[in-house]
Amino acid sequence: MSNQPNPLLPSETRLAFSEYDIVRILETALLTAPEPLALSELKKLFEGEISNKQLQAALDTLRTKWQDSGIELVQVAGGWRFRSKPEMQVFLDRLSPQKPPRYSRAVLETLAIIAYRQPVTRGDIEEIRGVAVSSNILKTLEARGWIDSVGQRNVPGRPTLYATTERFLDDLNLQSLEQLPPLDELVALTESQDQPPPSEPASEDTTEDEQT
Amino acid sequence: MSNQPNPLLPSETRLAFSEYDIVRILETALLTAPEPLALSELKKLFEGEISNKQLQAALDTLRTKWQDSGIELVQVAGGWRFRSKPEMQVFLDRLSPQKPPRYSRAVLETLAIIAYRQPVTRGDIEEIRGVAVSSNILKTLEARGWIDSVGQRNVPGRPTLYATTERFLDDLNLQSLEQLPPLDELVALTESQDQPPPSEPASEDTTEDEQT
Amino acid sequence: MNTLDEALPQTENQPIARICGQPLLEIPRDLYIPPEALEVFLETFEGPLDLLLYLIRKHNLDILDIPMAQLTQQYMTYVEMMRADQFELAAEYLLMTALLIEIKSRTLLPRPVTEEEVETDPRAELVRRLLEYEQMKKAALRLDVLPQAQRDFALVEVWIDHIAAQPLPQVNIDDLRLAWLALIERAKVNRHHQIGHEAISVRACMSQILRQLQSGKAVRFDELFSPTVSVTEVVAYFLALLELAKEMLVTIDQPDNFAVIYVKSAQPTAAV
Repeated sequence: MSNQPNPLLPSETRLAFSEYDIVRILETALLTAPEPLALSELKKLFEGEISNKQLQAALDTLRTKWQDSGIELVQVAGGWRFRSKPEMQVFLDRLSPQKPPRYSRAVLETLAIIAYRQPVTRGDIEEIRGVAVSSNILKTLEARGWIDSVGQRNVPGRPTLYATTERFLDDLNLQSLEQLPPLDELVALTESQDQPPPSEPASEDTTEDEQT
Repeated sequence: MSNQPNPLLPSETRLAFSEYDIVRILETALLTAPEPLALSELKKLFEGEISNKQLQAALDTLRTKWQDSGIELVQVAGGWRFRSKPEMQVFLDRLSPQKPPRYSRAVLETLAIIAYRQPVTRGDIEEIRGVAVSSNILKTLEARGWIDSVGQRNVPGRPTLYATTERFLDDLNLQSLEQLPPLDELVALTESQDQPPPSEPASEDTTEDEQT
Repeated sequence: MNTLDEALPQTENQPIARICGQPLLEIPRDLYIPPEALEVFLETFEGPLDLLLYLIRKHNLDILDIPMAQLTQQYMTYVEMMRADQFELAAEYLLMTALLIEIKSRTLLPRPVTEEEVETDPRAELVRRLLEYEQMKKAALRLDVLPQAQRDFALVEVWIDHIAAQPLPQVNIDDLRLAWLALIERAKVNRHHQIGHEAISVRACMSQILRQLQSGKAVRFDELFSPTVSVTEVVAYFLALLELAKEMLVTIDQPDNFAVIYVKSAQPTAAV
């Protein structure tokens, strides 16, 4: 039923793909892929019969093609993928009124510590938060695919080291950890007591700003 | 950060959705929905502020818009959904390469016999292969549209005569049966090349046989 | 950028709890907390550091120069109240009490004037922890604001119609060649059966003719030959016809000399 010669497949004569076909194939692959597709994977679509330049040009074409629609082509840590624009969410929410639950502060703080201080052990997290970290919190984040264990610290008890995953970046539409919101600078604390720190205006700033 | 008035949302004045917005919202919802969307659900996107006629027109527009691409808008039992066109499968498979299925040796030999000796009965095939031919093998080849029965031999039992079809030629990219490698050549090839009886692979094969 | 009200986790208009049906919009300004609210209050904080930060920010204390007496007293008031109401208090809160008292007592001690080394402020470690915690607390809020897949945007995943496009095994000429070679090998080994060197075209024509005769009706001999075929094909068709007759697959009739020749399938009716 589908065994006619496929006009899209270059024949044995190894015709190059036309730009039109490249865009069409890329588009289909990106629209159907369950995960972001890295450039190396996109090249597989053409069995290598495509240059990086052609690929990049086609991606640009695709991005432009979609820019006025409700979905957009974005680059995240795992590669390229389509997503709906956030402004469309209000409509999509009408289809499935139950929104995913918001994470508790405990989960969010744990996630932040892992994201910014990785790799960290549970002990490290507890030290920063000042309270015990329930294993439910870590399980929640692991189940979401946002953190995983990347090894064990070489100390007694060999505690597990956690780090964020590529999926975490992908789900936040980020390409790398550098794109996370920057941390507030910690003021120079311990030296501060004797001489006023050289970074006085800065430290003043921080303290002032926090007041409510 | 996302509390600007959304230009897509009709304001309190209850402006109707423009056709452009309807298409845009429908497209986004259909591309992101994990399941087909029924008309009643599609209406929910607009909180009822859309007539059936408008909806149908927008779906027609969408279908036309996509018809030349690698995916298509189709109506299935559960409603409307986008899906990849079958002709794109060959590319998508390159991303998650499953081994292409292969016919067993039994199927291939049966096919070869039918191709070269047609029209032949099952008995003919068994005589040449030296083993029984399961009806599954013949059914597999018939289901593929590569062989069919062209009559019955006028002997007791009136066994069915099988021949290859035009489809078989098409699928193998042949214009006619003459383009199959000539038998003489094959026989000459085997006669010249070997003396050591290659009984081993052959006998091995007959046991593995009949799966399809 | 730092204008967020960090002291409390809740957004302004969202009640942190309902007590006797009344929404509790913020932690009470003074230290008095209705007992019903205490548990809620406790749950509002993520731990002693969080509570301390709240107290510091709430009372405009300088985090780099914490008045230990004041802070310790306030902290202990909360903790004592909670204990009095027999809430199960996380051990961390009590531990923090001990730490605060220790720091306070150390700050009260007279500083050894002759000390050569600069003595570190006993509060330094607490301040470091408070700042570090605050830093992460804010980072968590900012992370939560980032658009998130499934919550703030959807991912596109168009259905792949695997069933319609189910891959079928591919066969090429080489497969057939190899299959045939294997057969020949076996034939040579098993018996000295000679596989005929028959021209394929004749066999193909035999199939073709049988198809044409499948209806069971007699077909005019000349109709079996398409007018466009080449001479060799005509020969092949003729040989095929003879072969079919020999194999008793067709009957050939010619009612009279030079009359039209009819070919008919030898089978009653080809109801296959």
